[in-house]
Amino acid sequence: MSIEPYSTRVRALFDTPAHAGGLDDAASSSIDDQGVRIQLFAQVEAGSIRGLRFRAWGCPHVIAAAEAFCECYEGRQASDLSDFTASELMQSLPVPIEKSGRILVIEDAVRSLGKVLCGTSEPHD
Amino acid sequence: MSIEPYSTRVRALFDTPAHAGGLDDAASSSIDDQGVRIQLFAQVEAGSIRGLRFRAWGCPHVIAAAEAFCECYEGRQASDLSDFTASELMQSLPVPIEKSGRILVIEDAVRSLGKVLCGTSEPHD
Amino acid sequence: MTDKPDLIYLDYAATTPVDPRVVAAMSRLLEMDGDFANPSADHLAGRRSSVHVANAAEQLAALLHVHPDRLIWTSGATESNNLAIIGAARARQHRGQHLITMPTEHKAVTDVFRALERQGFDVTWLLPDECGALDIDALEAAFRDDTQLVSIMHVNNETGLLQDIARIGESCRRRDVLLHVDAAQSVGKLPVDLGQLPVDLASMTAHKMYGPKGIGGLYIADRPGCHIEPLMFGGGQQRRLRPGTLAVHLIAGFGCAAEIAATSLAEDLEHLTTLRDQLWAGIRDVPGIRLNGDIDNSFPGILNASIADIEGESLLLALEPLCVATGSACNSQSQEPSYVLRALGRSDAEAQSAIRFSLGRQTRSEDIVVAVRRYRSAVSKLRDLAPVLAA
Amino acid sequence: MTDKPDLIYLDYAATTPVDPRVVAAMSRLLEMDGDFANPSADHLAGRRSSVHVANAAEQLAALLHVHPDRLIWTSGATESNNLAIIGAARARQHRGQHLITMPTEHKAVTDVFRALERQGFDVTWLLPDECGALDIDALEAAFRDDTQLVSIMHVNNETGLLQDIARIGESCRRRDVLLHVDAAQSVGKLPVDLGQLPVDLASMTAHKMYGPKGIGGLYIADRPGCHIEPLMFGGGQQRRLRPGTLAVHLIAGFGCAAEIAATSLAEDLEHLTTLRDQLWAGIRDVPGIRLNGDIDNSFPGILNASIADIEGESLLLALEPLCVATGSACNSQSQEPSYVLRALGRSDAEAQSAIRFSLGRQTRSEDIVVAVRRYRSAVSKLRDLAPVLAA
Ligand SMILES: Cc1ncc(COP(=O)(O)O)c(C=O)c1O
Ligand SMILES: Cc1ncc(COP(=O)(O)O)c(C=O)c1O
Repeated sequence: MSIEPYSTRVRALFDTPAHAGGLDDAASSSIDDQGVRIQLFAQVEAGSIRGLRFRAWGCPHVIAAAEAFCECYEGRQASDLSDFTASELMQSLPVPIEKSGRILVIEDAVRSLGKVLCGTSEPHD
Repeated sequence: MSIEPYSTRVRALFDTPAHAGGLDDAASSSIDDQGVRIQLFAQVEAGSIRGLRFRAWGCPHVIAAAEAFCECYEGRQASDLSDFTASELMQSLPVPIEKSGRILVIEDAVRSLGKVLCGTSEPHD
Repeated sequence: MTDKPDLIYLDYAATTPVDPRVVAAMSRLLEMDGDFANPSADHLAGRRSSVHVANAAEQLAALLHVHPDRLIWTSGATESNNLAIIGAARARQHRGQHLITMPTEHKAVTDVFRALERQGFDVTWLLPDECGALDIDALEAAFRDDTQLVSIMHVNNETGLLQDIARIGESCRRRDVLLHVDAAQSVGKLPVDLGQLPVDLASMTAHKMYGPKGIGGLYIADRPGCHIEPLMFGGGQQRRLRPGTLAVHLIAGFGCAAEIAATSLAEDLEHLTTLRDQLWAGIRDVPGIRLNGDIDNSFPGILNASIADIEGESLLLALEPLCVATGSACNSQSQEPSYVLRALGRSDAEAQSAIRFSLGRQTRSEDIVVAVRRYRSAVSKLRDLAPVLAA
Repeated sequence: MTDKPDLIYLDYAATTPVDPRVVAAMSRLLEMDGDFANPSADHLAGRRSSVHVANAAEQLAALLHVHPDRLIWTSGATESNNLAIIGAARARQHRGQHLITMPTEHKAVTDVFRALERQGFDVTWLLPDECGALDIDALEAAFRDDTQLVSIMHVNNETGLLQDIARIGESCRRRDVLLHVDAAQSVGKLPVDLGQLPVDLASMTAHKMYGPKGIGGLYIADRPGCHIEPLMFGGGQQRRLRPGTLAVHLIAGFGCAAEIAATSLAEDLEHLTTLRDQLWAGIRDVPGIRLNGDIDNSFPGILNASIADIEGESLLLALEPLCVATGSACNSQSQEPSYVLRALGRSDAEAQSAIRFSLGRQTRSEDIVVAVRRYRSAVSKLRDLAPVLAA
């Protein structure tokens, strides 16, 4: 029986989501699925992500995960976004296994943002 | 719900039955019925009961009732014995109603003692 | 887990803290120097224990205006409900197998009726109006020749809504149908005069009225046809209706809680009404808020409101350190939206955003101030976080 | 009822006083400043409560050498017995309806089997030998193709007799029959290693092991075919097997009592054996006395002896201030001679004169000295009072 449903990290990210909000003149992606709504905004300069913001509607793990993603990828290369996987957030926050579906929605939003930024079309493999 | 099954008087009579025991050269009666065994002994002088004793096997109410009977009738006229009724003991001790049968056994023993003392035969009425 | 940084407990409908006087009464009945013995035992110590049981029955009976012999001790309202409903259904099944209840009852009623359905009983589920109230005409229309039992709760545990037990009971009596009332949320909190009300069976529990958990009561009216079969078998305790060693300290605790309730009920109600009104005044203008229930026909200790476009779990976390419920405490471990609110016609989204504030004797006006502030800020925080509906 | 002039409590088999450490553990879980909240609630206070429930399950599981998930909380051994026996009989009735038990079980077992007989189950009642033990060959002979459940108690509550649960369980396992053990009188008092014993269901209760009344446990082995149906329906608590708000303080009290038992069991047993031997040495030469049970194969906390030609109720009163039992506490309010002793072949007279001395942690050698003196003087007083058999 897991008595405390939220780790200290999840609580902190949920309480003060420093990257919450929108960004003007930014690339963005947005997904509404599985009762979760996610919007991501990125400003990129010379291939590097200068600003990363999110808006989210969902349970505390979704909000914390979106914040954690922004915290982690702000300042990195836009091309790194394709490395992002939901499972790294699932483990580091952590997120309980029954909520994986919701975190995959974030993964989708990140992928879609990556594509917008890199201007690539869906790879067909 | 009667919480205390024995009145103070029943307890006292049971604890120190001053009239317990036998008597030599005495009239006696004895009854064994309904799981109760009673023996009564009486020494009578000039129609008056000088000594009254009992032996009993039974529940505390039976023992207390036998003692109460002896206490009450010692010193009285032998002819008074015919006045004795179980119901006076039932009320004065008191004895719970479901035990009336046992006290009636004492009544029978007293009647039978009375008959022995007065030499009368069973009245036919 | 000893430090509790300013938790604000607003979940009195789930369970209440035990009144210190109740704690004191119980603590004398536990150890060697107290009356801990088995009250069925034929010795001095046992008889001393049994005095406490008899006293407690008097205390609870006085609160309910009934004879102490009409009360059975159980382990709580769940057991009382099961015993009353299954017990009466079985005792009367030779007469008929039709039963009536509502989908807005507590799980400890609805799940019992579902079990009876599986056993071949025929249950009519009467739908509530959008506040949760029973339409008496619908009840009248539902009666059949083989109807044996109606079960309707007094105060709804999620919304606080009050049913009109007197009228429901009159309808039942006219047809010689038994009425069971789950009074877990009303006994000790509202006047419940079972000497007057046409109620045959009533369930109650100590832990919702400042008594201990693990002890409940079932009232069984002294009327022809009002019989139940036991659920459990064992020693001859409680006229064979509910065997098991009587839990003297819990029974005494329940009795003490009942006595306290009898004297403080009016004052408690006034206190709760003031606080509830303060709370509702503080949040009713939040955009998108919607009251669940009917504030004019409710036990004032419960206020339940849904809020548009807010995710319930995040709302609950954002409300900390308020301790409030999203659904009935008894089924909150499941993540399903409240079936009670769904039955009142709320959408899944409305139901899952519902917050039940439930207030009690120890709730202070300052707590309500904090609750209002927290609620408003949680809602605006989550709204700020949410995507602007563009997609 | 506060002054207790030198009562000597020798009725530990009926119920025990609560250990002061258990009282302390419980008292922290009652009031506003303690963890009183509903452990199913989704808020901070609820989660704090749930920690105590989880801890208690660990404590009881450690005493029994099982996984905490295998334990269900009930209101006592009566409920555990009912849930186990009715629950298993119903869950397996499609396979067969034959059940086996003994007439010397506690009423909370025999009355359950009688109820199942009325519902169409077929029960074989195996007779004990004159000490109360089950003959394993008789058990072997009683098995049928449709046998589903055997219920045999570990320690008999009237005589202290120990059944050979290991051998009984092996026989059951060979035939894929479930074994339920009423361990109300053994858990916490004798080593009960449910990790090793071939037992499928075991009932226990806190109030026989220095815990509070009103809380019991049921162990359910994790084996194919070992399933039970619930007796009660309600919130989803305890995997739907036993609904109702968890009584946090009672559960924590039971857990604490289990932890204390685990550490003091060996010492307790030595203490009880010494006292029991002292008692028996002091009264065994009273003319007409006869031990009920088997002193060499017993839990030492119980000594039961009949005495020729003495009326039981008078004996009990003459023994005051000793608090002892004439039959099982659970049925002592009826005046019938013990059915357990009758099943061992005792006459009505022998059965009704039987006294059960049951000793516990707080019994002292001085108490035994008084008990011996009282017993001897009560017997001789009543013999002196009795008519000389002349008539
Ligand atoms: C209306 C209602 N009925 C029954 C119950 C169950 O009560 P208990 O927890 O005492 O079994 C509750 C509370 O949980 C309730 O609110
Ligand atoms: C062997 C046995 N089983 C069951 C019980 C019933 O236990 P409880 O009082 O906890 O229901 C008792 C004691 O009363 C007992 O001695």
